[in-house]
Amino acid sequence: MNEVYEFVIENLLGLIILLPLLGAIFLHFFGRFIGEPRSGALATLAIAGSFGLAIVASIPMFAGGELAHHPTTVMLWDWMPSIGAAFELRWDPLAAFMTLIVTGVGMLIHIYSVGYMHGDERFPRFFTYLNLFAASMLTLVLANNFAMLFIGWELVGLCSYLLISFWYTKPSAAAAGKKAFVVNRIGDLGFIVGLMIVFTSFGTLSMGEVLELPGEIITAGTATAICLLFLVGAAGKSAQIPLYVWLPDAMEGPTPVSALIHAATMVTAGVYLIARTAALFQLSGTASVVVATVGAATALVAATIAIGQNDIKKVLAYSTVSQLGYMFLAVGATGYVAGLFHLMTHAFFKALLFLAAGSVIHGMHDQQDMRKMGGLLKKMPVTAWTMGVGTLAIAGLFPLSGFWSKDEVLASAFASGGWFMVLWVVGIVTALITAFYITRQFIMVFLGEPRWEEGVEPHESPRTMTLPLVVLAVLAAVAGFVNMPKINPALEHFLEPSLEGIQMAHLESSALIVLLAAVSGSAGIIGIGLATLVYYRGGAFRQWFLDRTRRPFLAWENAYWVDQMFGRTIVLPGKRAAFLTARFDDAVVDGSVNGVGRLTSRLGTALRPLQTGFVRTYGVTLAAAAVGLAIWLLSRGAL
Amino acid sequence: MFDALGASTSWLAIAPEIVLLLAAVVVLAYDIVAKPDNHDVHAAVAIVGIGGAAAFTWAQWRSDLVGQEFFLNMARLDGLSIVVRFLLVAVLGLATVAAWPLLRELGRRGAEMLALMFIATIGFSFLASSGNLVMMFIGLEIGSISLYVLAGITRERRLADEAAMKYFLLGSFASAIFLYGVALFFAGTGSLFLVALPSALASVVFTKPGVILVALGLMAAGLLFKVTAAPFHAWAPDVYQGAPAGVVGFMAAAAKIGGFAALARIVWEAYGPFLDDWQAPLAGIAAISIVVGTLLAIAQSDIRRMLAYSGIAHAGFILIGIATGPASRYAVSFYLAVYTIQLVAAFTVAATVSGPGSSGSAREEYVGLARRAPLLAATLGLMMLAMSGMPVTAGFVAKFGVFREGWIGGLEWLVILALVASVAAFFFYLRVIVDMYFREPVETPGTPKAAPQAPPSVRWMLAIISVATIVLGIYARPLLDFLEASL
Amino acid sequence: MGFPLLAALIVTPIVGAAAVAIVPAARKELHLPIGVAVSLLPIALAGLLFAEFEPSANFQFVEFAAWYPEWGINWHVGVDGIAMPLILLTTLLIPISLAASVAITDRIKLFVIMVLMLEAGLIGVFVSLDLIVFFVFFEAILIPMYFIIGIWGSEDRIYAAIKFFLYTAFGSALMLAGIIALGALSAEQTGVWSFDYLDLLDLELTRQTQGWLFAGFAVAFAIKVPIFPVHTWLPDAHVQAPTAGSVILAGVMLKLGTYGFLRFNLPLFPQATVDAIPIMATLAVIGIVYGAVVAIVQPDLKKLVAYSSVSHLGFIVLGIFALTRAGLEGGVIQMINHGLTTGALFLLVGMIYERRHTKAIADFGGLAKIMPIFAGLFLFMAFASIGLPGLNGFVGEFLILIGSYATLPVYSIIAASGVVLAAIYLLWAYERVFTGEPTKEENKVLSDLNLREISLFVPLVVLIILLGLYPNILLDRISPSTDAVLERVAATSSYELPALDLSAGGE
Amino acid sequence: MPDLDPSWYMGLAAALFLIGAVGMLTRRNALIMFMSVELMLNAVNLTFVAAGRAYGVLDGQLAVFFVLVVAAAEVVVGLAIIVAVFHTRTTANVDALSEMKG
Amino acid sequence: MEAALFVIFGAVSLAGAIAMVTAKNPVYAALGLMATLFSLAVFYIVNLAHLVAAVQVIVYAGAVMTLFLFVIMLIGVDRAEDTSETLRFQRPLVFIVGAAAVGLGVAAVVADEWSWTPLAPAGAEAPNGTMAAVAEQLFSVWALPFEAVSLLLIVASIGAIALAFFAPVRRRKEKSDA
Repeated sequence: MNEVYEFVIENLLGLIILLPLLGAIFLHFFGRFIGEPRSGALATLAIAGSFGLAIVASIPMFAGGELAHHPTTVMLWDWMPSIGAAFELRWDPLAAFMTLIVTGVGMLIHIYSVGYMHGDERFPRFFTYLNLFAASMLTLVLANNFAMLFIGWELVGLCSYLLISFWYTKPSAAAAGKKAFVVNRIGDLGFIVGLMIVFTSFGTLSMGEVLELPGEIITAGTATAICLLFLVGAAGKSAQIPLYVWLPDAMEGPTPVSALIHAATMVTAGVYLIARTAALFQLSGTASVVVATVGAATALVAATIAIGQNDIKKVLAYSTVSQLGYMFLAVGATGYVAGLFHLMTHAFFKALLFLAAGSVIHGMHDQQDMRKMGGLLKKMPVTAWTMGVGTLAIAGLFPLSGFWSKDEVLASAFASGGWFMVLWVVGIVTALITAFYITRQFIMVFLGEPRWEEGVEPHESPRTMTLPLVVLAVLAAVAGFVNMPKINPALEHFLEPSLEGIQMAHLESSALIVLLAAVSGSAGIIGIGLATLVYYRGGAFRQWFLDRTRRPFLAWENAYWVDQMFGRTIVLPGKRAAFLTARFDDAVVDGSVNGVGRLTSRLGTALRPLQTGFVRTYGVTLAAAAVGLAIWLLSRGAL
Repeated sequence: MFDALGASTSWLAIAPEIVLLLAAVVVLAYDIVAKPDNHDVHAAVAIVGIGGAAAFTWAQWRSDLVGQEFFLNMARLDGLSIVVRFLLVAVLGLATVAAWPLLRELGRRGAEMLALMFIATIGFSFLASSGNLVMMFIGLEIGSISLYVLAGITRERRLADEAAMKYFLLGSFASAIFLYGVALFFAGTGSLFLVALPSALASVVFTKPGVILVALGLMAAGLLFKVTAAPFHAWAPDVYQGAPAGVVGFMAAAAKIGGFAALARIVWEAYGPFLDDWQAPLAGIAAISIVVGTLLAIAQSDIRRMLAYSGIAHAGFILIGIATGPASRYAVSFYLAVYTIQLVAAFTVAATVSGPGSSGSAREEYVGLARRAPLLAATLGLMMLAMSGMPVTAGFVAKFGVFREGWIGGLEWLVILALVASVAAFFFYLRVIVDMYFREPVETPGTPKAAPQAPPSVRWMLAIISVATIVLGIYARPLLDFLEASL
Repeated sequence: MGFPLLAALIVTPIVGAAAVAIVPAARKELHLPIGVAVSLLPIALAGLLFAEFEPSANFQFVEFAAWYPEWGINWHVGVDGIAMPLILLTTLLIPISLAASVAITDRIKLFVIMVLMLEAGLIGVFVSLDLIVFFVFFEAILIPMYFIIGIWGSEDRIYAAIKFFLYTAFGSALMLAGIIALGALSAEQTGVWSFDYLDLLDLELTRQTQGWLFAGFAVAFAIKVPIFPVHTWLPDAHVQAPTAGSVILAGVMLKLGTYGFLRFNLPLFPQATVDAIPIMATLAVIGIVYGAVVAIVQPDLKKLVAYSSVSHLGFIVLGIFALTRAGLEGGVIQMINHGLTTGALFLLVGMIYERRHTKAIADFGGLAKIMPIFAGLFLFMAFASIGLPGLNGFVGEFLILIGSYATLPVYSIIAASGVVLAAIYLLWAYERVFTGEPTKEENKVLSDLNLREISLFVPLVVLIILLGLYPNILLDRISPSTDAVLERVAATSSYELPALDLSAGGE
Repeated sequence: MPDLDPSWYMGLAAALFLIGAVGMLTRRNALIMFMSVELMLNAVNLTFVAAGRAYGVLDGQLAVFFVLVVAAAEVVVGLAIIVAVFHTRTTANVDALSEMKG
Repeated sequence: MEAALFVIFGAVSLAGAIAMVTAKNPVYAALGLMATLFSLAVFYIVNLAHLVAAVQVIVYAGAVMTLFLFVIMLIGVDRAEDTSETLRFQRPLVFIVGAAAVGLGVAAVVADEWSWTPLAPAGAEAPNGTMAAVAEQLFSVWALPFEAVSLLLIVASIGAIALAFFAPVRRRKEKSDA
């Protein structure tokens, strides 16, 4: 049996990427001809194939044998030999872990999209992009070379761009897509500079070589520089402060896109990158602190903003930003397993929440404003119940998946001590807020009196959409059990080979573990309760609460005016500077060139009067020249 | 009557001149006696005369007399004289073709024009090939006086008269200055032969060569006037503009050939030992010519004036070679050959577009010429590119040659100046192409511009010059070989 | 000496031009097809060149014939890994730009002849191993381009044509002075004049002499590239030129500058090159950022692409003067990449201009709905230009950035910001032109690309992806030559190779 | 032997040449300008003769002989041009001949 | 003796020259020139150039000056004219150039660059320019120039005919000629 696995790993690994890629290529050229349901089915089939292959290839990883402990690398072909860039794949538990999430969640979202995108005139094109995205994301996680990883890194950005502005006739969608790409590029700038240093220090971009024993090659300072630059890249992709601004706007895209790209997979690439390069981050305590701090800050800020949002998807978007902050907090606090664990559970419950929200939007005829919803529980029971599971999971209610992973994140922060204790407090507060805003959302959507606009007839979504909801709900509920501290640290064991030699934050005391779990768990319960009091119960407390929080609410509703601030301090001056530069180019740079030309021409014109037309003037010049010549000669020869 | 000269007599040494003279006289006599209505006989005589002159020049080149002096050094049969004679005869031949429409327009006066062209050629040939300063002066005057008359041959035109008068007054003034230089040379050396100076240097130690150098200055001034070097140039734009279009190309070309050949002979041969003294002044004049010619050409709106100023700049380019010394004789003669023939072609186009007897060729006449007369436009465009020194035309090889010599000769600054000026020169050369190709004529209603018609002979001539310009640009070997074998 | 392949490459287009010239002017419909057909022959020859090319630093397909031997000028041509890809690019872009010129009806015959002459000249530049031969081609190509811009350009074509010509001619004048000086130095040191590249490599030049000569050559090439601040002819020429002119100009002619640096400045004046690094790198980086910033606010699509060229060419210059293996390789391959993508972008702008007779961004909007194929191609090319990994643009940029960090860390970091700016100006332009609902009535009736137009892009798209994923097909052939240049610079100047390249060079 | 140093004649000739040149440049009557040129040629002739005597050669006199012929020919053509100009403009004032300039 | 002649006729020639340059009436100018020409003939004789002196009187002072006077009468400029300068800067410029020329001569003399006598062959016999002596030279050494100047006469006659003899030809094209 092992031979089969080996064969798959060594020969068919590329196929995992290739299948969706071929799907994308085929659909790009022929999607129009095979029509709506079939193109969706084909795309789903392609990613299902990848999923299947990934499962087969993962079996030895679960088994934890020789194959798991020695990452298999597959050299496909040389790319840029002089900088050690090549197409090489790497299969180890971490890669398997990511691949499974990407293909698994991706497959579910493909299925969901068949229903969601029903009737869209560019239905096949949508699946082209989805498949392309899957291929790109798989390239990212399977790469054993930073250059190849960067291909995936950028291509997922491209797909994000294409999918956000899928409905390009909407100017806001087009603008959002561009914004996402540009902000991501700013992050990539950091990543590229990081890679420059990596190559200059290591002489290669191959991960295997770089991550082998980096401590022997580079100093801590260099490591800090590389890690901080990687952080910039990761912050761009994973929407961390200050580069998170693109993610809320990205909600302009179709909801499955938000679920797949902007919740479950792409945005976690930053976390993956940091986990993957843990060997480097380990060399730099500073970088880890910065990562964790950025993560914690992002978590808190985004969570508060989420409270103030009325758009069903914006809430989830800020929630995603916030949860990604958690993951950063975890990996910053060297809780890599915790971070990845949360990455997984978040993929499940956030995808679930997004898809459910999509289902709501679908049923409400593209209504996204929660103030115009309410009382949908009856009309869309499956959606409501599944979303309920997601809500409780993200709120961290025991024993749903969110509880376990969030607890681990906080535990690793706590375990790191020092400054991380502060971050731990922030994390707890954020947990409370998270529970609050997500409960608020559930109540506004499903409970209370219907506030629908006229003519809206909410209805439950079709089977293709609800099926993934159910599956994800189950996963969101039970995924936490794969990594219960002390009891069943399966994930930790699974990932262990990939994180060999990495010092990780760890709590030894069982009592402490339980205590911390209780603290974080109760924070979630308090948040839920508070939200229920305010939004479900209503009455005097609601009024009291809302009066007290009016001003912060304004700030939250407007996302602390960060977009406006960026607009005023960067975009607008930037534009103005560009205009000025263009004018400078025209007036000064070009002007001086034209000036030289004009001057020459003017000089010619200025000399014309010397040619007076009078023969006697000519005679004088002739005589003067002759005398001058004679004087010159005489002076050279004699005087 | 040449008995007294003994072995120094060689009819071959002056055979081309004799043939040309005979042709001129025959044309005149026939015209007076037969009073013909057409010019067929003129053409036949011209062909025979030019062909004979060319044939005799060739015979000179092939003969074993090369390098010798005849008529007691009054006529020399060295490489320079043969090359110049070839060039003059070629220019005369091409210019005669070009001048034929003018000749028809002039009617009976055409015979005089033809004879004057022939005699002018003889004069410049003497100027270039004599070892005696008085003989050179005579040659200079034969050529110049013929040109004065040619400038005013369309004497009913005010501008032609103006041109002739200006040319004449300034020309004789310059001749007088040249002659005074000759006199001072005589006063300084006691001889009128060029070789006197080097031989005097060999026998007597010149401690105070002042008078000799002043003589050089005055003689050079007279010749620089002929070749339109600034600041001796002032006559050229007015004369080129005013003189009849059909013959102005010849006037410009012949004077430049003769003038440069004589200048080269004087400074290299007689004043060779004084190179340190005259190099800087000549280089200075070259620089002034290049700058003045280029700048003023930019400001012109008349093509012929533009060509005049560009000719001033070209004189500067050639002077780079002259100033370098005799080593640059191939480069200089190549440049001279290429440039003067281009000049003839360019003026031929001007004569066709503006009319053979016209004075002035405004740029506006050339707008959209590429549509009306593609061949003329292509020829003029090519000549502009060649004059600008564009590679793949003979102009580039020519320029490269003198620049190279200048660089070797230590005139790096001058070469760089010339290179920069050639860039500025692109501006006015290219403007002609702009007019002909890029701009569309503003049609005044009712009077569409007629397409200028050139007779087949002229078209062939232009085609041959164009092809030669490109062929020499790609492979100048034959001409260079000829020059190297001759000089 | 076997079949003179390089001479054949140069002569074929000229013969083709003659063939077109023979066709009577009245048969207007024949000229362009014949021109396209003729221009396919050089592709075949270039294919042969590619197939027979051996990946080594030596010059291959060398032809030598006496021309003006006593002046040291000879017909000496040959290609190495630097020139070969550029020849391929040239032969590829010419038929494409010809085939894209169906809109030209006025004097089409002259047009075809000019384009074919241009092709001959461009190939000539890349194969010349004699400096005078090089100069002849370098200068001669100005003429056809001058005509192409001047006759078939848009409103301000005359201004643009003259500016283009004078600007470039100014540079080449100084270069000619440098060339003559080199010949004279050769005469001084060896006793014979020689303009032969290989001979001149053996000259012993003092640091000061190198400096002067470097400056002379550099001005010529800098204008051609163009490097800030001598770039302003480029937007004018591009905007005014007809599509074919823009494509060839951006696709090939700009590369003459960077090619010149690589071929002449570095090997001939190594010490001066090293001394000039701060200046050149500074100008390159300024060009990268400045070109991109100015591109952002251009109201005209063509001008935008033109300024993007300034930015992209800055990368190439930076890569060259980084003096590392990756930098030089990246520079060369980026020349090809830029030729493909920017050429394609100009083609696209030309196609929309033919339909709508405007290039102003403000005149468009929502075109993606009306012309989806066009929009898709534009986006593809835009991303190739932005440097999306997987497409060709990335390979060059990445090599350059990574390669230049070792020697020019600060410069390369600033240059990297060009990556962001490129995304801004191209995607913003895309947003304004293609997204949203089409509002203008004139735009609603536009037709999408037809099969002929699409087919022009097929080779470009294929190459863009191929070079993006498997650049080795060229890099294998480029790197021996660039390594040789690098080693020469290191061996003959005070420059010390970064440790990285020392070890890598030994592979 | 003459008892006067030839340089006296030279000096006189130079003066005459200069006067001729000044006349050329200051008078605007074409005829007088023309006479000035003749004066200049004659000054040259005097130089030739004086220098020839100083060296004891006849060449100077021969040169004068030729210059005389040249001057005569020049006079004929020059006067013809003056007449032709007078024909179209009825003036011998050369300052009137300034239509072409620049 | 010679010095006296030089002073007298030198003064005459200068006076004639200056008269020519300054005379308001062209006829007086011609007469002034004639005086100079005669004075020069005297110098020629003093310098042993007998034949030249004769030719000077016959050809120059006689034929050429007659021609001048004829044209003066022909075109009717035989009256006083305005000699004030109309061109700006012309006279100052002429003065400067003239001064420079004088300066050149003075400088040459002062620097002892104006002396050629040391170069004369020792004991050179002063040549006597009789007709025979000149003729011998003319038809031997100077034979070719002698033939060549005949061309000048042809040119002169053609020129005179071309410019002043024929009736104007009818213009084919009325081009902008004014």
